[in-house]
Amino acid sequence: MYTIRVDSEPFDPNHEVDLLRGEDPAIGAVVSFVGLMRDLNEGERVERMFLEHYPGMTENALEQIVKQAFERWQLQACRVVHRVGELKPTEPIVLVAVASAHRKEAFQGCEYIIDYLKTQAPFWKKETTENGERWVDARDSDDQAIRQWSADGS
Amino acid sequence: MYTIRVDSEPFDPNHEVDLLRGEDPAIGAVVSFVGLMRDLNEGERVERMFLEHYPGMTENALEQIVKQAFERWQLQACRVVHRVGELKPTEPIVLVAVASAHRKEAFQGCEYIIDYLKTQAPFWKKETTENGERWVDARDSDDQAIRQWSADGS
Amino acid sequence: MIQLRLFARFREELGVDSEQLASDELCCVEDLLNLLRQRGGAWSRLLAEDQRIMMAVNQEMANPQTPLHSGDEIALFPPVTGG
Amino acid sequence: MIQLRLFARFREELGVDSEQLASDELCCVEDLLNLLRQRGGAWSRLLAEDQRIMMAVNQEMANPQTPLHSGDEIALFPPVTGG
Repeated sequence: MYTIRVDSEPFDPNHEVDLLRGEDPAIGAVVSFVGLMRDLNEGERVERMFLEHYPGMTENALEQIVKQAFERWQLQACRVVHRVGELKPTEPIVLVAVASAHRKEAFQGCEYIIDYLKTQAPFWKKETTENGERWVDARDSDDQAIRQWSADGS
Repeated sequence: MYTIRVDSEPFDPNHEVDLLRGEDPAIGAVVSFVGLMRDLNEGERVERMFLEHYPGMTENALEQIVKQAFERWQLQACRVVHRVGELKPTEPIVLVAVASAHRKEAFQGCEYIIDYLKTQAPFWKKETTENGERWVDARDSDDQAIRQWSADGS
Repeated sequence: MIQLRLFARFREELGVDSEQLASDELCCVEDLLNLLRQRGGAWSRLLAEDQRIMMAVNQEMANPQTPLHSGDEIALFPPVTGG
Repeated sequence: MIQLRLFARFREELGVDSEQLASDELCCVEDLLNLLRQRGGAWSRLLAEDQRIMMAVNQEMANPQTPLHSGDEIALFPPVTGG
């Protein structure tokens, strides 16, 4: 039981978590990750951000990632929402919320999904700073993060 | 920067996460864990629950756990709220919300705090089922969970 | 004197919330446990060696070897189940 | 024919959103990359061997060895930066 949404309008992570909880009254534990747009990146003030994506493939990629998490851990429900288009500082970029009967599985499922989303889902960030526009570079630490999921058997 | 609260009234986890975000506009990632009261436990329908605690020691224990998390990882902010007294099914029991510049640290800090809370903070659950009252037993899996934090150096 | 406090199932089954005890002969928490076990009944059953017992001295988690001093607050309780 | 799609920095710097290409000589994505590199300029710079390039065939992540067939949609893009 999962919901995936790519949204060009601002969304409320709290509302999404409420919807997740509402899906199943037996839910006992929810782990959620919220990524927010900061107004400062690499020392420069960021005025706004544009999030480009690959319509169709993005949804497919997110669905594959979520399905893999459901195969690997016993999850009750999951909700992934990712913003696209024009964003202002402090707006939510992404929510990953996972419910499970066991908190360890909820933590692992949630972290797995955001780790793979960061390296496998076709989104690209472009920032507008006081010095103009720039594409955000991918980070090596994100590639390292997914390696743990093939290395450890947990 | 952290807030710890033991609350005899129902609380809203969403509101707590908003307060956490509001503490620092530089926050880029929030990981949160919410534990909810279920209406079914070990096959029996649970009508209500009483959460007993050790006033004074509880707050001290939570503060020590949170401080240890701040020493171990680079965290920006943390908020822990734990309910006590009489609870009804679907009400939140506990919230642990952690903000960090790096999502891996936010995940680890949040999981560390809830793992230690489960085994080191003096709370006790008593359920009222159709067959009467019963104290909830501690689970071996919770003891195992904290062992990982001394075994792995991460 | 020391103050003994009991919580949760211990408090209920022993019918005692807290009590004052002479501390002269008690060097550590283990001595207190042995003293209480001698009371028999629910005391010896709940505090038996094979039972999982948690203990705190002055509101900090402790163990049987933790030393005791006059004025200390000692709490005994079953494993915690919060969260 | 295959359809080539470009995203983000690639799309901007090459000034191309999508284009149709004859697929007769293209067995796999590597063949397409080599063909595009021969165009020189920004093409050879952005798609150089030492550049990090991600690729998808029919909206699934692919690699240089992924085979190509007529009607396929191939996308080339820089490493993703969502989340």
